[in-house]
Amino acid sequence: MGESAFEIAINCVKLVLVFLLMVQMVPVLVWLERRGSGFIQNRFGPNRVGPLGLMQLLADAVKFLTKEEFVPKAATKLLFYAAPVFALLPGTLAFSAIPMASPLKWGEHTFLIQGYEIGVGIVFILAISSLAAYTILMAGWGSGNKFSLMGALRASAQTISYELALGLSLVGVIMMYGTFNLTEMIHAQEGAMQFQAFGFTISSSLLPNWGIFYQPLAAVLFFAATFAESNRLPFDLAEGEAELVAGFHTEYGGFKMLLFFIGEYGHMMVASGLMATFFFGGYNIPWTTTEQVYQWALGIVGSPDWASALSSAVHFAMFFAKLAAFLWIFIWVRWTLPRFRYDQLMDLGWKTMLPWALANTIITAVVVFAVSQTW
Amino acid sequence: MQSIDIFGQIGLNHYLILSALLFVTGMAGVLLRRNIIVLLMSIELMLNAVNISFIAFGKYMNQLDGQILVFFVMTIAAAEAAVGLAIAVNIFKRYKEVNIRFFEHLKG
Amino acid sequence: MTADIFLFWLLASVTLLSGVGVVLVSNPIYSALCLAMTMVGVSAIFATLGAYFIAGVQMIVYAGAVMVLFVMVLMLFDLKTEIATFSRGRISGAIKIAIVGLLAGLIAGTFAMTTTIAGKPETKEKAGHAAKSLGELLFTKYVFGFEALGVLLLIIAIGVVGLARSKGGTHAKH
Amino acid sequence: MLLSAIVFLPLLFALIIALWPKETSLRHLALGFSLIEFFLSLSVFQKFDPSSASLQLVEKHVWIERFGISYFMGIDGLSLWLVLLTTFLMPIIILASWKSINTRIKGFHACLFILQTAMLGTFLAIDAIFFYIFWELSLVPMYFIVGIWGGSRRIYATVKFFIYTMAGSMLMLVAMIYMMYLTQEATGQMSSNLLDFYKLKIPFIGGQFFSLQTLLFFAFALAFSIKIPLFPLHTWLPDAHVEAPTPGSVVLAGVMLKMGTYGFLRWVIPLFPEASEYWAWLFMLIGVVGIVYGALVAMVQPDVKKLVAYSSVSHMGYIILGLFSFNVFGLQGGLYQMLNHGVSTGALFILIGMIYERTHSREISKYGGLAGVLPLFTIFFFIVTLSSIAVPMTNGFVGEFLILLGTFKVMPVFAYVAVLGVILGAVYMLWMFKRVFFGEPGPLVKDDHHPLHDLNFREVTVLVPLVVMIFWMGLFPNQFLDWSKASVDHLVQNRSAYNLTIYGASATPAAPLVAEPPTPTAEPTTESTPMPEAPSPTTDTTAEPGE
Amino acid sequence: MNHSLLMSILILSPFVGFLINGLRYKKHNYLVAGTIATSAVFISFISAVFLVVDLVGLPPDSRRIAVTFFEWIRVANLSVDAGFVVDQISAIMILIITGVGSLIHLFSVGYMHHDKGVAKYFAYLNLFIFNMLLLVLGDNLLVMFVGWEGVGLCSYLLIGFWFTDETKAAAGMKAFVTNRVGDAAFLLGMFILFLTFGTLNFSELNALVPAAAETSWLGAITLGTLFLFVGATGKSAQIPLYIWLPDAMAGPTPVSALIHAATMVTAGVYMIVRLNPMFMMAPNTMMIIAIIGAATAVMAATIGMTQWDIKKVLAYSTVSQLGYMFLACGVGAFGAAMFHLMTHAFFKALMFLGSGSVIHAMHEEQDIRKMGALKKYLPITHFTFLLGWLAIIGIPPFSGFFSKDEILWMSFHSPLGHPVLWAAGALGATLTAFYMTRLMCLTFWGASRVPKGTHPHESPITMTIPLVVLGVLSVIGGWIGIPHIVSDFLGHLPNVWEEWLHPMIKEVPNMGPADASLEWALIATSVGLASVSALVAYHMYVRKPGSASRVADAMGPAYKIVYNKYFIDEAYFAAIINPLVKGSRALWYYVDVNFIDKCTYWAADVAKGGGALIRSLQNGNMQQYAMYIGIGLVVVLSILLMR
Repeated sequence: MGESAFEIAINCVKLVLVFLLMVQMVPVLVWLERRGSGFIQNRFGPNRVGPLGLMQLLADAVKFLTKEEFVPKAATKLLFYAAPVFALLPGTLAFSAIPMASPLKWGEHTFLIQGYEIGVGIVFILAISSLAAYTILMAGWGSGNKFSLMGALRASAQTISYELALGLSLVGVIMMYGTFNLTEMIHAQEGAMQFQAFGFTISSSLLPNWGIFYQPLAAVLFFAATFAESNRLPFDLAEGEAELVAGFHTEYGGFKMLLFFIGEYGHMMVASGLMATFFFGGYNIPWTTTEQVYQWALGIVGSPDWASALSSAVHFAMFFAKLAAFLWIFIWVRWTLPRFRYDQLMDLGWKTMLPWALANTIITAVVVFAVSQTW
Repeated sequence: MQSIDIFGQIGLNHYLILSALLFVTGMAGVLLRRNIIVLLMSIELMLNAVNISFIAFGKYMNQLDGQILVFFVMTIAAAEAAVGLAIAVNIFKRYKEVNIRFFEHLKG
Repeated sequence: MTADIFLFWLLASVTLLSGVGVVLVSNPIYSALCLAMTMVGVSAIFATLGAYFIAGVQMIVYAGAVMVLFVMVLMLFDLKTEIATFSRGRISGAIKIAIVGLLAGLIAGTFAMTTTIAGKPETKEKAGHAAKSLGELLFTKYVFGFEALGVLLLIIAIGVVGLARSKGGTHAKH
Repeated sequence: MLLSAIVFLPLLFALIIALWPKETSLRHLALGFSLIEFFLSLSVFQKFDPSSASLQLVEKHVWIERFGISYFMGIDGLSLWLVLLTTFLMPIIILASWKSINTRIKGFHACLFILQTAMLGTFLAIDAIFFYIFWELSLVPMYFIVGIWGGSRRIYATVKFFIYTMAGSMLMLVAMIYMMYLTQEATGQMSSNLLDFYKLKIPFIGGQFFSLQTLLFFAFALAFSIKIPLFPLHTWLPDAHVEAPTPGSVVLAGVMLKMGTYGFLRWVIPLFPEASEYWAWLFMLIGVVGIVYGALVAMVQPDVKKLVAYSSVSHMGYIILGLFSFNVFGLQGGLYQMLNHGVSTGALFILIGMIYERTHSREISKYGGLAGVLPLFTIFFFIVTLSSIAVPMTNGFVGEFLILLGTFKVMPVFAYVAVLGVILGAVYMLWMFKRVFFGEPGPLVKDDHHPLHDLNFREVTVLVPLVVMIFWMGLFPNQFLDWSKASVDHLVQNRSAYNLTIYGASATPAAPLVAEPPTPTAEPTTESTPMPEAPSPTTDTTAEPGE
Repeated sequence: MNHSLLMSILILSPFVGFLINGLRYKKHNYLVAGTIATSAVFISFISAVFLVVDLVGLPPDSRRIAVTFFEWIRVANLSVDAGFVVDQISAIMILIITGVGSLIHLFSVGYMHHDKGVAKYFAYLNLFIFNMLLLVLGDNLLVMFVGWEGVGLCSYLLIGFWFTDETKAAAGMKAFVTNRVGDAAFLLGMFILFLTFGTLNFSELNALVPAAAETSWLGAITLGTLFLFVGATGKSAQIPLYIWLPDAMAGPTPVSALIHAATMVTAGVYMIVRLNPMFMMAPNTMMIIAIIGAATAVMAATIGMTQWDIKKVLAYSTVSQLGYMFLACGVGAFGAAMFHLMTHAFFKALMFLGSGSVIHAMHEEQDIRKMGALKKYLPITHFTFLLGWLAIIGIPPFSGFFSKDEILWMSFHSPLGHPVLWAAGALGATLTAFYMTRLMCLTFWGASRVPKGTHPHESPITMTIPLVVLGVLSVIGGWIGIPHIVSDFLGHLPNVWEEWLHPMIKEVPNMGPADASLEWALIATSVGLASVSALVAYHMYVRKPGSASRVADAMGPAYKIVYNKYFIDEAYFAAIINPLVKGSRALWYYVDVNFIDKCTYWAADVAKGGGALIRSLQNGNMQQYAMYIGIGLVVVLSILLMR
């Protein structure tokens, strides 16, 4: 947690900041989604309140907050209330573990631009996000509504199923980088493509040294699995309107509903962040290394402290760009692909993605081992 | 017997006692509860208690073997839970009953 | 009182309380959730003991998978508060409680009265490093157990599928 | 290699038969195999040296080194004829079951061959554990033979048989393991080798039952007594025989019972000389009681097969009587009687099987006047009956005479009682013969709808070798006795400190033993004195057993 | 000619006949089978004659032709050869066996020609001759025992020849089993002798006999010989094992003639004579033999007086005569025993064949009450039967007189004898005369009681020839052994018999000088008694036919007892056989099924019950199991901590 009271304080502040960042991203994303859907569906979307309908966010927030607190008679009150609160946790905790920029070195202090650094970052993130299933179950069962329960069961089954593919697709990445630590992974993706094989160093300036070039299959699988994890289209079986009204949050409204929203978008953000981190160089600017950016910043501001701050800011911007791109893909996909049937979903998870992920793992293991040998 | 600051100093014994208490709690569940699923859960609880011991010993004896064993225990626990739940589900589907005593009727 | 000590007492009490909750709460769903809480607590205890990887795995496997399964099953059964939480039988119940109590007393008493076996280790390994050496140990010294567990899991997977599948399978052709 | 081939070839045959695709040619194949096995076993004669008492054609390989368990086979005069009896009976059995076994032919023949391996292994194994494996293995096929192809109460019978035998074997196993432990104490290297067991000097205390040698002795003796079976332990035999199919009865009576007597000869008597001498009276008493009791009970049986089964009890009593007389007459007679019983009781069971195939009944009272309808069958049955009641010139007489002579020499009182068996044997066999073959034709015999057919060519072929053996063994017993003479002489003379050498390993010291002229006075006193055995009174010329 | 070849022919010729007839028993008719069988025995007879001629050519002290074919059994010091010896004793026997045997075979051709199984019959008969030859020729006890059992076996087969009749089959079995009792004793005797002397060879045994007589009852020789004698009582139908012989008459009559009169039943006598030095050294045994012999002679004769079956009368007569032979043996008159054996073979075979002829004529009728006055129908049979009658009642100079008188004299005179024995013998002779005369009267003389429809006729020539030959022998057979005093009286006729047998017979020690006048007196007494008794019988049955039944009525219960053969059969059944069968059933039912099996069931039940007890703990209540584990844990932990 840190060595001194100062660092602890900074870290606490950081955690709050990350949380706030996430929460504040949500209205923007909602707006983006609505506008984007309008764009995709060749209609306008919200455009009355404020410029480009931006004020719609505020209006929505007010509406959410002022809605009636409603508890169904059959509901289990404790769970009904607890569920949305817990819904916030996984996304937030996981997102906090993703490094968003190069560390800021100020004097003798080093500030990581992330909630906290964890040695076994991937494991931690997976662990935390796996808790999301509880939220859904608690909400579904606690509502005392059979549609909710059905939706919850579907959702949680889906989550658990795809967690396998998700985890397994990452094993290849982990093997390749040889670490659980996200920062080290990002570090490994600096600059242009360059890798060691059979004792030779192979490099290419055409491509950035991104993970996706080494693990394309893993990237595809991971990305697909995150869709399922976050219960978004085309995998939003849990809330298929035609069948289940609105799934586990049928009975929710108002502020509690908002919390679920935040949780879902938090998931999206975690997924996007991880995508960027694992396969697209994280906060790194393509073809450059952190050191290069730092040198460049040093050239501009002179002082190492400020140079570090500048490079962090640049990296942060880069990370956010990547994050936004993936978030947009999430939205894009939502409004372009149709929904799967539940059995197709399960088939895809268990019979397609899991075997491919396994194959990827094995192939990666063999290749990594073979490549590390020198003849 | 030397006097030890029980609260101010955390040692292996603390973890072990925690483990023991957790284990006994799980055992109480196994012994007393009627619901087969709660029983299974109590077993998980006991396994977890044991895991704490393993990790604590591993830590205090500076070995990783404890962690390996925890790894194994977890695998087996997961397997056991899966099988146990599958059986419970099957029986529940057929008899609508989760009472452990009801399972006696399955004996040959 | 340092953070470590505080953390231990905090986590220990959380774990123990939720553990007791598992046994005492009459609604099995609350029991399950209590257990999930216990799992998280245990995971945290692992983390305080430096076993980060195991802690993560504990979360993924127990809290994330096993307990979810439990909760799912319980919800599927839609079990509300039970009519009779505990098994019948006064005498056997008394014996059981006595056993539990005795055992707790015996074990805890024993540990309490013995002095610590080993002092705190000096070296503090890096978490990632620990995971690596864990892997090495797993694939060298414990490779047989590891493989055996793999086989066990395969068998279990097949067995559970066999048990759980309804007649004709999920895609029954009507 | 010869012995291994003899023992394990049937196993291979069983495998081939189990995999053989065509049911129709199965019997021919099995018959061919059994004949191959028989001729192979005949080749033992070529390599066997009858003048030597030592183990011959030895095969020894380390098997489980840590416990000193070895793959150890050898043959000597004691086991030679039993091996040949086994291989001789097998083609006959297969030919005899040609028509009577109609279901699961494949399994049946496979069982028979496995059984053959087990029995041969029992006779040839010289290592305790190795022996035990074969001993127990023999139960399994027999269990199935009785349990699958047997009569109406077959399950009861087969379970009874199995549990009875198993119960005894367990004690034997314990004793064997204890003896292995003793070898470790004595030599430092654990060994289950019988030759090492022979070298053990197990302390014996006369009056005490709970002394080491006595306990070990009884552990072994119980297992073998159940197998034989001796008087109070015999009740599994009638049931098993009655329920077993004909081939099963033949194997059971012909060979499997001999495993017990062979066990006494090979294991009990040489391993525990003092105890067996001290308790000889008990076993002779049991033998005598068995002779008389078996004969009496046989007399009143309503079922032919049961009658023959009880007659087996009686005959086995003779054998045990002979073995425990500890002189050349008794031992040679006992050994000879084993062969006789195998041939003649086997033939009796085959004959009963043949008539059972025709009438589907074994009830004596339903027969009568069979001699007029089936003359050929009657002739064969009569000849075999004569052998069974030990009429001179048949094989039975030689064995019985030698046994009674040997017994008389040691304990005349037992011989006086045992000759009652000679009388009663005639009574029950001839009474049965009279009731079945003579008199007015019974209800089964004069059944006009199903006229009985006399023996066909196959059945005559089955019986002729047996009848030939009956007379051959009766007229020229020397041709048989000579092969076992050296071994039996060796056993009698060195009983108190028995050892066996491996043929050719250290040939010189063993030779004078055999050459020594057998004089009656040179044999150890057979008075059952509880005194601990003094250094052997015989001139033990093998100063050091050959390593 | 080569002795071993001759011996082989002698022994094997009947065996070959047996094989030929036996293997083709369905094909041969009575003529073929009879020819084969008779010629087989006749060939034997010829070779026997050759052998005896050779034997006679040898010097008296080494008259012995021994042939050893192979070593039969050799175990340790037991070495038994398949060896055969022709000496003075066996020479007589082989001549009787093959001679009388061939005559009876010849007779059988006629007698059995109706029968379906005639080839089988001849096969058995040949087998019997073979076994009988083994018995008499064997040079050791074991080979003798082979023949001994073999003849018993053939006797069994031939008695039960008409096996469809239950009683006949039963009679065969009775014969075999009774013989077996004797055989068992014979075995014991053999064991004792072998273990005492280390050999079973006759000549060696006789040479090894100690010089001094054994006085103890439990001495080896006494016991051994006693057991052998028990064996002999079985084979030779003496008290207590004679019961089978009357029943044995169920067989074809020629069989009775051959086996149950002439040859087999004399085997016991032959055996004792063979071992006479041994028996001589066991005076106790000798005493027993004499007593048994005398008792049998008298008792059988009394029964014979009351029987109505022609063959039964002859059978009891045979038993009685065999008693005389044993009496002779018992008093040490082995020569006389052999002599009587031979003459008895002649006249009893003759009478049996004669009765066979009668039965044949009467169409299988055996009851003499339904006969009478057959003289005119069966002249040859009557005449030959008459000769036999005269011989058996001891009228000089018929053969029976000489042999019987020798026995009576010796039983009085020998140191081993006793006046009581003589008296018994004389009584027996008197009774013999009575019942034999009764038989003659009722069968051939007096009034005819033949039922209507029966037309007796004289037998064919194959049957009469043997009768005639035997009739002649019955007359002259005794002349070779004329007693000293008689021969002195007649002018020193040689006693060929005594000279011939002398080297083989051990003299009775301390034999006093013969008192001629006493001997004459005794002869006169016995002959006189016999004549009187014959006349009485003639009077009772021919002159006053009703008187016999009156006498019988007057005798009352005594007659009943005798008529029912002293209830011996019934006594045996009541005392031995029924208890044995009942006891066996009880053994089977109570010991085997209800005790031993119950014990095993009990053991199984204990295991099962224990299992059930423990099973009740395993009631499926998983939590209870867990509780047990917990209890165990607490206990173990407590124990660990307490220490």
